[in-house]
Amino acid sequence: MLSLIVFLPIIAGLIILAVPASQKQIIRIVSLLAAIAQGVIAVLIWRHYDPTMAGIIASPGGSPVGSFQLIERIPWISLNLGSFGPMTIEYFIGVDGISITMVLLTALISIIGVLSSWTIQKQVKGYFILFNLLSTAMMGCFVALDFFLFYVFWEIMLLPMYFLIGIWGGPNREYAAIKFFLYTLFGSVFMLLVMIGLYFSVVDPVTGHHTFSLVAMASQENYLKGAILGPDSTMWRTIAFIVLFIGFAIKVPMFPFHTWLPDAHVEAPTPISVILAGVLLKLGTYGMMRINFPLFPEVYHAGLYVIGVFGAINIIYGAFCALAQQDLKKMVAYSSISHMGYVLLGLAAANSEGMLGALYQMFNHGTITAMLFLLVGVIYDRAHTRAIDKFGGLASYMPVYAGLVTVAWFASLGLPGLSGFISEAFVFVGAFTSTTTRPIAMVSVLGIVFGAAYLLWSLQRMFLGKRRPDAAYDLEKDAEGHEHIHFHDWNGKLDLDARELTMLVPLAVIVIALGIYPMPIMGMLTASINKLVTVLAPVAISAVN
Amino acid sequence: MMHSLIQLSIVVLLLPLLSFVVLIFFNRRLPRMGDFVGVGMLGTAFAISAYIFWTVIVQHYDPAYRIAWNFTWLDLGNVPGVGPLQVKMGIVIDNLTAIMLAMVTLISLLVHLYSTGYMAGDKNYGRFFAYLGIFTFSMLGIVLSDTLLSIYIFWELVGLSSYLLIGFYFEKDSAADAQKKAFLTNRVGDIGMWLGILILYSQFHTFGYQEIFQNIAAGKFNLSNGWLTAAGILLFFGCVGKSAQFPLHIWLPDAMEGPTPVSALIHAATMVAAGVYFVGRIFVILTPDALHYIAFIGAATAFMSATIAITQHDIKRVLAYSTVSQLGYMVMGLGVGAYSAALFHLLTHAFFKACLFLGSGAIIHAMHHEQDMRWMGGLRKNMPWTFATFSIATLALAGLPLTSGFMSKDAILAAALGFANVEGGGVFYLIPVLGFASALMTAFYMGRQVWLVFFGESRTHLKPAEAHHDEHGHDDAHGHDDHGHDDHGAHHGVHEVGWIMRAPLVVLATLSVFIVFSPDPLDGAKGWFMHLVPTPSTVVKSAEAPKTAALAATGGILLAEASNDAEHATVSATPAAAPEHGAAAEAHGPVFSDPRQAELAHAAHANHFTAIYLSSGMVAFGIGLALVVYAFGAIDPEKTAQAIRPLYLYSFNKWYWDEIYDATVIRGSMLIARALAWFDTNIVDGIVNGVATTFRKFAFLNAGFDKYVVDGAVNFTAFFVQTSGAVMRKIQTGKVQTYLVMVMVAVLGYFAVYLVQLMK
Amino acid sequence: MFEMPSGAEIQSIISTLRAGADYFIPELYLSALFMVLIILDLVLGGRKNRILASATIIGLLGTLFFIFKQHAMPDAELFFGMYALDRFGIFFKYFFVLTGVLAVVISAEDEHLNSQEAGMGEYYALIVAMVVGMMMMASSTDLLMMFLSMELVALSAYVLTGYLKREPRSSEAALKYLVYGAVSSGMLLYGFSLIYGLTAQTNISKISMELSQHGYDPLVMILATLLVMAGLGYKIGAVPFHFWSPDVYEGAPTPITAYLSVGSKAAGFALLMRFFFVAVPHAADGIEDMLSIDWLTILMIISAASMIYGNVVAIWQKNVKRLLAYSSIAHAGYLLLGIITMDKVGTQAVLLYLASYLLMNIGAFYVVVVIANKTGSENLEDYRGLGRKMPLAGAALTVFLISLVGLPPTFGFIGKLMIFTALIGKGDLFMWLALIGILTSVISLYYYMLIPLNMFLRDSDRNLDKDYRTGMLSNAITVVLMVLTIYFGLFFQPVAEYARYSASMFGAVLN
Amino acid sequence: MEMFTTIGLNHFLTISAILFSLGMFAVMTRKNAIVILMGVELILNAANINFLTFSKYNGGMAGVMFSMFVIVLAAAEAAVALAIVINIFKTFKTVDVSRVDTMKE
Repeated sequence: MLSLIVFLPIIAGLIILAVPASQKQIIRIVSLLAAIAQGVIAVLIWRHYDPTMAGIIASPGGSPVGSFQLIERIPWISLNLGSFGPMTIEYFIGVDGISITMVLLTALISIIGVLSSWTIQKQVKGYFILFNLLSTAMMGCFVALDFFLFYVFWEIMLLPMYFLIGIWGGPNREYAAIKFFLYTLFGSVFMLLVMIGLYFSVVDPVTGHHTFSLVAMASQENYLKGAILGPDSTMWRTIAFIVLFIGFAIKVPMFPFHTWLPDAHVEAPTPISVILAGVLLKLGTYGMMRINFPLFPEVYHAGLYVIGVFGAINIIYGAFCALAQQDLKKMVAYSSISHMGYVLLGLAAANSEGMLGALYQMFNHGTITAMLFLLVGVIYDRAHTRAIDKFGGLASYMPVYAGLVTVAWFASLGLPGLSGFISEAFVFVGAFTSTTTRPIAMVSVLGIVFGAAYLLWSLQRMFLGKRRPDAAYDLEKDAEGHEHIHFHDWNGKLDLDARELTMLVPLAVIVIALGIYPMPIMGMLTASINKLVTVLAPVAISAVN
Repeated sequence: MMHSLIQLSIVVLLLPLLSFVVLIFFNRRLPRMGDFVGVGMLGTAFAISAYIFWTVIVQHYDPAYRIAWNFTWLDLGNVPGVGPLQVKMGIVIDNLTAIMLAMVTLISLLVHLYSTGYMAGDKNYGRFFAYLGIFTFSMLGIVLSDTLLSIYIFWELVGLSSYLLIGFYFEKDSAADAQKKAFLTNRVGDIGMWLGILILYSQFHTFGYQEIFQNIAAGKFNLSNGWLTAAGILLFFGCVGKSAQFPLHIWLPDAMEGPTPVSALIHAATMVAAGVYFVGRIFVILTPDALHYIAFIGAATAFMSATIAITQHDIKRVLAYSTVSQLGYMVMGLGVGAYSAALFHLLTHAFFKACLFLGSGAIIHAMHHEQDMRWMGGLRKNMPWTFATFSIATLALAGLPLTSGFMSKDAILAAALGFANVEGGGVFYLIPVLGFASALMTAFYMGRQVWLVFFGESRTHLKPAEAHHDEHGHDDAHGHDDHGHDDHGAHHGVHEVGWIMRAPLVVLATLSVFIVFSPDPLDGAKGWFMHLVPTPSTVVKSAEAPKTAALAATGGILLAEASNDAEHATVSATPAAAPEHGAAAEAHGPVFSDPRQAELAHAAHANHFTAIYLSSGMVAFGIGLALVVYAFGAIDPEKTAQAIRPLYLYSFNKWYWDEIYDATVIRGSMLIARALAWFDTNIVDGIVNGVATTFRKFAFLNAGFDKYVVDGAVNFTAFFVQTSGAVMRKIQTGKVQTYLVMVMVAVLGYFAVYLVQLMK
Repeated sequence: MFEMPSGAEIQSIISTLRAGADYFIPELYLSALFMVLIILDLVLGGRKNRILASATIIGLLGTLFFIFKQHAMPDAELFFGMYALDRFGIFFKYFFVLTGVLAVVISAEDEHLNSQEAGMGEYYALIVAMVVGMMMMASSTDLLMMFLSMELVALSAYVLTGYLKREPRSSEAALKYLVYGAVSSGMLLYGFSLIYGLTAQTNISKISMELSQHGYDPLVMILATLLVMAGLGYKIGAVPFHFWSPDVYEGAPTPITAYLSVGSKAAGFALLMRFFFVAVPHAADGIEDMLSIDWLTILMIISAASMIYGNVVAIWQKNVKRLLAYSSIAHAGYLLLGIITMDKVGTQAVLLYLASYLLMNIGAFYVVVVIANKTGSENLEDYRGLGRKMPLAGAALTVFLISLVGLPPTFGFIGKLMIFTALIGKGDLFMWLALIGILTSVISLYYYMLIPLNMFLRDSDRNLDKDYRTGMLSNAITVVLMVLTIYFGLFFQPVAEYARYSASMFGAVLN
Repeated sequence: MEMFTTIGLNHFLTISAILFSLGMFAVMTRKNAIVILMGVELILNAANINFLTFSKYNGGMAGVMFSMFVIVLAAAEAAVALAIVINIFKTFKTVDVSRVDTMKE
């Protein structure tokens, strides 16, 4: 079932490979069908998921695969390395509370992505092949429970992204694409070394051999004393944690490793921005929760304060930068940085409230930012500009669009009743409850105001007031004196058309519904989060060492 | 099975939301843009809350009446270190809630009715009622909610609806600015409130009022007392934002950009009062220090905005500042411990201020959207009904005896005096002094307003063409509805508004009379309100109280309240109220276990009559002054203004708060924003690119390796060879050979190094 | 002073040679093929290039059968310790034959090469000769044999490099290669002579015995070591002995560039490993011995220098062949990492890496040839916008380059993985080398991606309306190479296991 | 005194060393490709001298064999080299290796 959801897109990609490039519509439909099938499976998984099973680690003495669900564990590679013992790599996938949400999110965003890719006209075939490859890689990252497998998916992600930005991107796309590629690769090559180091330091309690299984790595009693990353080699463990953290932080992206994001977003086509902000960023924090923290809990605890500070910097710094932007998309990009800061802060809280908030924020940010970028794309399609000052008074002429923008914008600034609020609230609750991060939390709340500031300001400049003199559209009066606007060389529907609505309305509904009653998602997290917090608790660590 | 009143209250809560949902989606499809939906829903809601009011207030008539119900909103499972943890949402119905419920639904209903006349013909007519709906929903939510989290949620939601309604005419930049300003200013306050909530949650892992109160009373608050004070003050910050207290008062006057009914409903009667209501809810956890802080803020606000109101020309602005000032009274009242007096003032103020705003709305409507009092006058003949109701409300606001306003304001002032006595510090006398001073000014500017608007002759023709702007052009905030400007001719076409707009005025005016609240026009404490909403005893152990006593008393309450179980509501009497029951007639408020509170209550009672005399005197003097200046023209306001121009300008420009904030906060943060953005693109990113370029440069060096370094090495080798022997004098080199030279250099170089090592 | 051997002795000598010949069949067979090709070239007339090419391919593939039969034979030392038959050698025999086949395939594809009037007979013959030489390099256990096989390879390579006689760059490359090669082999020979002087032995295992038993003068020994290293370093193209490779790779016919960059480099590594592991005495745990430490130090320096220099200089290249030349310098550095670990896993890693390098590098050069056939250029600028015209070539090239960077899911990633596994398996001893390795591989991404960047992201300023369709055969070959590169990136177990199986050489103790 | 009268191992080695250096020197400095090739010959012969010397002083025929092969091989190398040099002369109209530098960096 999981394998199906992971590899469906690639199958679609192969089918597309067979379709002649001229058959654009068929290609699109094939991808859409794959994405929808993915969505259906995701929903089925969600229905069958048992929220009481925590996952995270294999309970000592319990089953070797821990309380993960939908597990598929097939031996993949088994090499005899003589003195190093057999090198076993497994095709080992499964879900727990942390990954299930991300799987749902990925499925959702993939559908949205395909829909919003409908307008792509250039090299449709290549585009959708890469797109499907990308979505397989993302999905794979979230379900992989074998570090090797995870790494493979993680790296596979880079290349399609590079081309999707580089070929279908904006004017400065070359720079943005290679920057993204180099940046993320720089982060992940260290991961390779750490992965190998971990392999030599961890022993699977069942087979007694070294293993790449993240489940085995997550329980500290499986580490060999004297191994390079064994419990007693503090220095290397610290270094490993830091480089791993940087690797993930680049994806998040965390200040000061964030500068690839605005470029990438500004250049990327709308669907890719949606994927990038909606799913890829989550991989960073997901990696932290799945790999970085459980594998080096003691370092994590030593570093809580630093992580929190970086989270706060992200929140406020991102908000300020967003405040100064003239390009709407860039503003949204910086808002992503700011919002991922909440995730970091929540992770730094190291208690259930914070972690829960962080994970829930990951999901909500996915849906909300997807909405934001789609809405930016809508106006860009029509006006061919994203300069915030080139509009004004749009609310009078595009009421539906304005309405959805209002929903998205307010969701993004954390208005109660919309999903963003709950996650941010829990992040703060957690961060404040933990004495370590309390001062940081007290500073970070400023983000609430500045977040509201840049969002409301842009809202006002674009939608309220009257048409600006240098606006990107003409004002026309019809016979009975009603005013209408007309965008240059845009002859589609002025307000949102059916396709755009089918993308945006479901997201809006989700945002509102999860804002009113979050348990459908949150209920799946709590068990895993509580388990994770217990695993990371200092007592648990000291118990092992 | 939940209590029937709870079910009813839930219905009341949801009806306006339903109206919002229906109207926001379908208003264009419905006849009359569906205003009847809004009115109908509100009518029903009011009917139900009236029933609740009847049951709770009239039938039970019990100061300690309280039923609560809550449900698990979020289940966090078995949280490590805490145990099973749920986030609950709840509804509480006690006397205060019942009263607020009735008040909010009533005013909202009246405003709905009024708007059907006032907003008629607006192109977004339907949307207006939708917004009113969501506002009413959020407001009721605040009133009903039983936990800090839920109140915070609705708190933000009223913020949203206020944002939407202020910006109802969003085509106007001034409106767009105002709505943004309002939301952001409120957010600043909310930060404080949120932090306060966080402090409390971090200690008790719950948002519920009762659990928090119990835990604090049980001394489970592990942080220092300073933190508790901080929590109180921070929570109060929410009120500072919502209720437009100094220093966050700046948004309320601008909020008058909204349609006048909105000003009446949101920015006079209900939402702005929510702050006071919230402080009332958390009153028991406020430490004395926190209370002092609150008292001073309140007094300062009351005084400051009164001074500003004196010089404003815009009729709505005068009322807006008077609102701020009255809210200051309430906050001050809470600060000095006059809990029930403050809330009483909240209630009375709601009615007469709503009446005043709707009246001004009627005037503006009749004057074709003229809001500047300088160009009005003589309207009493044209609009008798409006005149009558408006004057009654004015008197109530000024606080003349026989009005509701008198009773409540007097109670607060008395408490203030008593407070000053008790605290016994010179500086504490500032509070009553400021209070009385603003009472005086209130009387004055209200007198001025009534005279300018209703008496004398029409001055419409005096209006200069460019009169939009005076000294600072701050009052270009004419409520341009869709109709746009009409000609500012004489009073042709100025006539009384229709019944649908007149009726609410009448109702509200009637509710501004003393008899509604108390049989004794001079003592509100004899009224039902102050009996049913007694000052609760604090749960904060103050130093001088013997620990055991405090514990016993509070413990008593707690046992009682602890028994308010989630599912079935119970009614219990606080030990404070019990001995009081029979002797409700001369209500000195309940006897307090906490000595400080008891002393305050006593002092307030002692100063009752002093306060009456003083305040009546002040009011009389104020109105008299107004008459002297404007009726008899004994003093020319213009000349006086010129005489004290700096003071005048200072007041006229609202103490320059907007300018100050603009210069500091707004510009400051924009500056930081630009700086950081620059930093981001040039420094942070620059470093990255820098690394890249250095690599490329390095690469260039290497790419030119053969060209430069190798040749250099060759030259070096040449030198080396020359010194070796004369035979090797002439050296000629070609590329491939220089490669070989390099190899030799490498080999020999390593060999040399090795030699050196070997020597060691 | 030397008395003539008696008849009995001669008999025994002859019988030994006869016996040895049974283990020497592949080499003999190929030598025969060499002759056959010359003759074929003489007897055939007209358009014979295709025939010669196919004959060569068939012949080379035929060798595989004989090599396969050698699996059954026990490890043995032939011709009085001149030559060894062991799994290590067999692996390289397969390797070189496949390299040769692919080189011939590319050559057959290269229109520029085939278009010249001079026949291709000697060309394919020389390729075969090089195969023989490289096989012998991989298996010879005696200084003399090593030298001779190296010269055989070198001489054939000189001629092949200059095969485009009318092409100035080709001739220049040949000259540089010749001069540089001759001198390097001279230095190597001088180093050998010193070693012979120190040990009175030419068989490497005997040398190792001598050195460990009777000791040696360290000063002379280091000189010998350095001279030998110079010779070997030139073969594997590692800094600072790499200077010939960029020029030669650029000037030589592209098929030969591919052949050299994979084949002779691999041969050099085979020889280096055998020499290092067998001739240089190791203590039990591998690192104690003085001499092996000297070697280790030198190798580490060379490796680090190669990784840094190769990758960093490549950034600036404008010619694809030259770019790949520098990248091959860098890859020499990565391969050396595997040798430095001096254990079985390291050796296995090197073999695996070489296998991946064979696929991806030959593949890359093949696509370069295919493109050059259409555009007649190997300059980066001329690749602009080709991605849309030649999607298959573009995709394949991208895959090969990604594999060269070492990103999953490609064979190249597995190579790097094994190398780093071997390194980190040694604990934190070689961590700094591992760090250099991964960081330089990040740099490498930049210049490798320049090619797809030009192909896909940029649009050509020239008009590309001529026909860019390529033949079925070449498409098929491209696809096969690409698919294999990815397939072995996901299911590398058989290759890796065979590499381990082959990681045992005669007279060396690898653990 | 004795070292001048009777010729010993070191003399041979010194000779070969000098020969080697001369060879390297020629290779590195001479312009003419032919001369460079002669330099290469010098290097090879230096090695040969070593082999023969050691073979004489250590016993065993290995060195002798080695040198013989080297001599043969040197001849083959010379043949190839001359062919290439001729080709260079055809294309570049010179045998000055320092002018043959169209490919660099």
